Amino acid sequence: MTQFLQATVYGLLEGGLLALVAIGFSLVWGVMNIVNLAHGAFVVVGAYIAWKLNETAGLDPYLGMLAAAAGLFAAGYVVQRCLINLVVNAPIWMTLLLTFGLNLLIVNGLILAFTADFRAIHTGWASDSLAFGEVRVPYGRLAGFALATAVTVGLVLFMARTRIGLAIRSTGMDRAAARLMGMNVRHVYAFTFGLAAALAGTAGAMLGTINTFSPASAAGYTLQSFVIAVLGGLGNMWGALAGGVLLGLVQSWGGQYLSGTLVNAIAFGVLVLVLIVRPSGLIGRPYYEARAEA
Amino acid sequence: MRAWLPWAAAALGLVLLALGPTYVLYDAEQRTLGSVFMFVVLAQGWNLIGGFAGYPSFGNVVFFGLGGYTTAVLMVKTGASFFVTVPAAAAVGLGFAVLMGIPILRLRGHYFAIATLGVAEGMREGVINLPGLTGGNKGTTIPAVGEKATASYPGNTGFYFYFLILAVIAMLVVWGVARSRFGYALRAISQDEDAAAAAGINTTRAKIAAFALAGLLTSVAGAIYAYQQVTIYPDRLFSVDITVLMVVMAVLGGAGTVIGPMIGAVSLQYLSEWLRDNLTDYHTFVFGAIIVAAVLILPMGVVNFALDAWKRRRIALFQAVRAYRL
Amino acid sequence: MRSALGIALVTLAMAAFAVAGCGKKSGGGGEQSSTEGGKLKIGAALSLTGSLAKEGALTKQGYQLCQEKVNKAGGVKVGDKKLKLAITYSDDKSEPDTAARLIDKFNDDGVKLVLGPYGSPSTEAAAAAIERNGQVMLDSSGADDNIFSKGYKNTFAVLSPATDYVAVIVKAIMDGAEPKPKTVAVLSADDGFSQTAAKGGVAEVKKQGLRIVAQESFPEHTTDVSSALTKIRSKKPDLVLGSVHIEEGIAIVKQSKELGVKPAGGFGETVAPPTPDFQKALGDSADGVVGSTQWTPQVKGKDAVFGSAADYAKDFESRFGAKAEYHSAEAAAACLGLVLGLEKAGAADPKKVRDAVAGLDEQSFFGPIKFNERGQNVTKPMSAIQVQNGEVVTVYPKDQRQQKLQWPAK
Amino acid sequence: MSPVLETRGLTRRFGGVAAVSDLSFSLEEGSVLGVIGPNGAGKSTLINLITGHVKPSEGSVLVDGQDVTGERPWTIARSRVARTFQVVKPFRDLSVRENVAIGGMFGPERASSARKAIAQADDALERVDLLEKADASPGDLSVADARRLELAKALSMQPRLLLLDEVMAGLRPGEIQPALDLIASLKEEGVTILVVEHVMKAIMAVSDSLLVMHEGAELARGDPETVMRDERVIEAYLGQRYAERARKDREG
Repeated sequence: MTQFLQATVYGLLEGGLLALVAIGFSLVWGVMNIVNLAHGAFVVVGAYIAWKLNETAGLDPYLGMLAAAAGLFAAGYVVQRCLINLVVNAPIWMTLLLTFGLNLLIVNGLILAFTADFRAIHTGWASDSLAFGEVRVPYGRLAGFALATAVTVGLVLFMARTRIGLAIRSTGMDRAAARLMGMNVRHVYAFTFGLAAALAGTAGAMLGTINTFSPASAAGYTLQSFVIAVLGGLGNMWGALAGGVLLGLVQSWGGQYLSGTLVNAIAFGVLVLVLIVRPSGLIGRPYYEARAEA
Repeated sequence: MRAWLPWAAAALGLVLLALGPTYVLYDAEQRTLGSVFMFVVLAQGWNLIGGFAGYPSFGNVVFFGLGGYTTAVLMVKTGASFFVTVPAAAAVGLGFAVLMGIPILRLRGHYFAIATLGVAEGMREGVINLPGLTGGNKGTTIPAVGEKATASYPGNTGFYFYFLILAVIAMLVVWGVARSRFGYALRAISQDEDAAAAAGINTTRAKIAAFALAGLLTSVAGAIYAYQQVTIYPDRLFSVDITVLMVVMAVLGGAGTVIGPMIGAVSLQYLSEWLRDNLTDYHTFVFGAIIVAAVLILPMGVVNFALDAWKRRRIALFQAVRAYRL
Repeated sequence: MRSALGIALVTLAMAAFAVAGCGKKSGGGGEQSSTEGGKLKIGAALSLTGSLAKEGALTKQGYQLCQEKVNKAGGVKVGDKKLKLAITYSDDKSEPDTAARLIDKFNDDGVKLVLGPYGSPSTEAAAAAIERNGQVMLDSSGADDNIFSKGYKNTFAVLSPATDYVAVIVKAIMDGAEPKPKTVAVLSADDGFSQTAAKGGVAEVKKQGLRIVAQESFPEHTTDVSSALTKIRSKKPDLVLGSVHIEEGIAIVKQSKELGVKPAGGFGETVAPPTPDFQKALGDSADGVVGSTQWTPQVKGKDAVFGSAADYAKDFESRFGAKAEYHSAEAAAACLGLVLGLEKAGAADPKKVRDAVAGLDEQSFFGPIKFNERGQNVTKPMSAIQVQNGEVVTVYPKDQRQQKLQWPAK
Repeated sequence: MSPVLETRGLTRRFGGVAAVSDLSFSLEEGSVLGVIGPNGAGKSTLINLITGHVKPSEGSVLVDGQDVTGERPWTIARSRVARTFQVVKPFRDLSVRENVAIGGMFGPERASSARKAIAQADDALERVDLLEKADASPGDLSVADARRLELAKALSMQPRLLLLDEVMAGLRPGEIQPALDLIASLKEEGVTILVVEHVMKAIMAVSDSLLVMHEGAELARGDPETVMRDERVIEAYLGQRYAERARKDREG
């Protein structure tokens, strides 16, 4: 029983981290119909920014997180405005190839700049944990889960309450109409992509305090984002959180009762199954109905 | 120009390629050219489903891996000769394409791309988790080299010819498809599936057939590759990188054309080889930059670009940017 | 018609390319071309990019140092000539198939003597090509038993086999611990090398009379091993053994702390603890973890090229500005093995070199070099280290010991 | 003899909204039915239901007395039911001739090879007066020519039942007459036709009977003159139509 509870708690917390990684990816897919294969690379860049600032300037990683978010917002804005906007209406393999090329550039750029060594941001307290009887709740992961929830709530409010948030939502639903209403779609798209990159950077800095990372970690984060975005429904912010938690739990429980090497197989199995059975995602209706292509 | 002239030239080229190993090519060059032929096959396989039918599969490597493992497992477990395992690998590739195609080809766009990717990654994990059969992550070794070898090994020249023959077959298949009713059905589907159905095309059957044909070609390539490698690992045989390479080759050569994927495979394979030799540390970085640039500058591929230049007397670079920018 | 023309052009172009790019095929290489102008050409296909880029770079440093030391002393004495080493490096992109292709390329160029790539998969692929071509390879990093179970005759590994990696940790702990652990949990990544190492560890554990309370595995390169840890927690093992790489190794210690897994004795892990990354990522938590390594600067033995292990460490640091570690030492030792074989053979002919290498029985900065009939260097012991107060110290075997093992670890 | 087309209680709901609800009508051989109604009345959905592109929630579709409910579009198409799409759907990367040849390859009279079908495509092209542009790319056609191509693609299926979804939308007055002539001559040949159209004059000219749809349901049905005098039609439909026209004018 303790084992089950521990696995549940840990899966839940891990799910929060997964959601944090995926939420920006889901946003970009939902609003612009772009599958950003460089998303994982953005996450890793965020981790490197926080790590480098901690290593050289002794900056607290949670402050470094802000720097990572700001840096990636700017980078994301420029990438969308100057690159992806150029082919945003093209057949999808074109944006897929473009973002894949970007991914290669970023990942190998990181290897050239920082080598392929494994890094981690050492905080001294992130591995300590609260104990409820036998069940442990590690502080670092708890902070990650709290951040994921806060980011989700914040993003939902941002989308509902701010001008630019409304602009993003309406552009996502009907681009032509949004343009007719006087919105600068290029700016809105670039802003959305920047926002997603900032969220990825935040996730990366957070992960850096909890896990080890290297440039090669990027692909894994992108794949996880696929699974979660599909589970939760595209662009559905609550869905990303729910999808992340669901995946975290399924993997954690699977790891307890099946062979430990099966966790990845479980994730992909769930992905394919959901796509076949209910492509609009498990949680409610897709946020952007028009995007449900199946 | 006389109609037979190009055919004669193609035949001459083939004869030269067939004589190559005897008179000109060193072992490693045969091996390099062999891998070029292999990628011609893989790119053409992708071309059928991604180029002609317009279903951007990001998981075609699953057929490659399945073909390779079918051959390896049969040769290891039953001691079967390679030539017996080839039809088995082909059948597995084809059968799996049909099984997987029935549910997945109902999805479109990104959903299809991601579902195929998920199947390929999931299959790799499956193979890793069946160590009794596949050797798991330790890989499996075909007993073809060394003192304890029970199977013969055809050597570099042998594999050169296997891949050459398969590449010729793949070219002929795609050439035949392109001018057949089936080819027109696929092109119609890629451009408008509803209109295709309204014109009487059984879109489900056509898509599955294209996927199955792609699966068959790709799995045979995988079978030859596995035999050539002797020891195979799930990570390599189901590597996303291989899928991406076939997509890049087909697309940058000219998806939906007969010769585009061949041009893409030949030029990109030699380009990456050249980059590796000359830019030891930077070659993957540069390769990424080349992909980004190519998508922007030559999005429709070399062949379509050349045709357009020939037919309309214009040089249309940055076509996609003109057509699709925001 | 149009496509037929295209096919024709491309086929012709390919044929022309093949002809023009490759020059005329001569009768194949041979001894002559590999010893031109007082130089002895040696090939090395290394993972200079890709997932193993880091280890590939370290391996290259070992080969470079070897070449520089040998050539400074005038070269290798082969028969009555002194030949300078000329090692050609090629990038296999961390892909086994590329490594095998590069071995064939060396063969085409008449390069029959080869130094191994990095990692078991690439080494295994290379070994198959070496065997076919009748080349000779000194393997510096491929430890997995798979490579040596096929009856290959031309591949020789200077390093201790994979089965020793966990076993040496068990030996070190049973030798120095008080009280000795009674129960063990064995965790392993699912790649071939880690599995083989775990198997060897389990055999040693049984031999020493310990009880195994749990055995778990997880995917290679994962950073989340919480499932395995949750499973073993209630079994309360005295010792947690990890057959892992660096990222799983860090995760075991980190997540054990998170989950409150506190073995009465401590942790032992392969590969990870000696690396600086391990301590940087874990801080204080790294203290007490026991690890295994192929080489330490305390290794006994001397040779004519590098001198003692301490000499090697000094030379390496002054040449590359970094502390000597075991990947580069393995590489230098592989190169040394080839040099010793050449001198003994008195000729660069691959067959003679092969036989000479097979018969080597020498001492070196790396320890003894002596191969069994499978080509493995089984007489060389591995060493065990422990992280003590942020320093990596050698604790086993006795003749290399810097500090006594601290056990229970903390 | 059974009617060429018959629907019984045909209903389709999207989410909670009924796009088509409880439609029952039948169409005798060689007759022309005009379907009108404001935007969103469910006209295109009706066609999609008949051709199998959309599956009905309830009710059934019969072609020549055979129940084809739930059959796939290509099966229905091969029983000589052809259609056009409201938004033209040419195969962009094929030439105009090849576009039309597709019907010959996969329609009821399947040509034995692609080459033969391409050779036969010119008949349909000639009927819609598009022969001189046979080698052009569909992207280069004018609006009127694109509509003609849509029509030619349908004709290449050698239909007994033809479903036309706004083939005259966007045409200039001078371009409408040839289209009407074509419909008339097809009718002569015994083709049964369902026309969805906004151009009132045109639909009054060719229709034998008229079906007025409103919010998915039948509002009125009968001969054109009577229907157009129906109070409810004038109220519900014409009011909408003026608003529609005003909107179109604004857009220029």
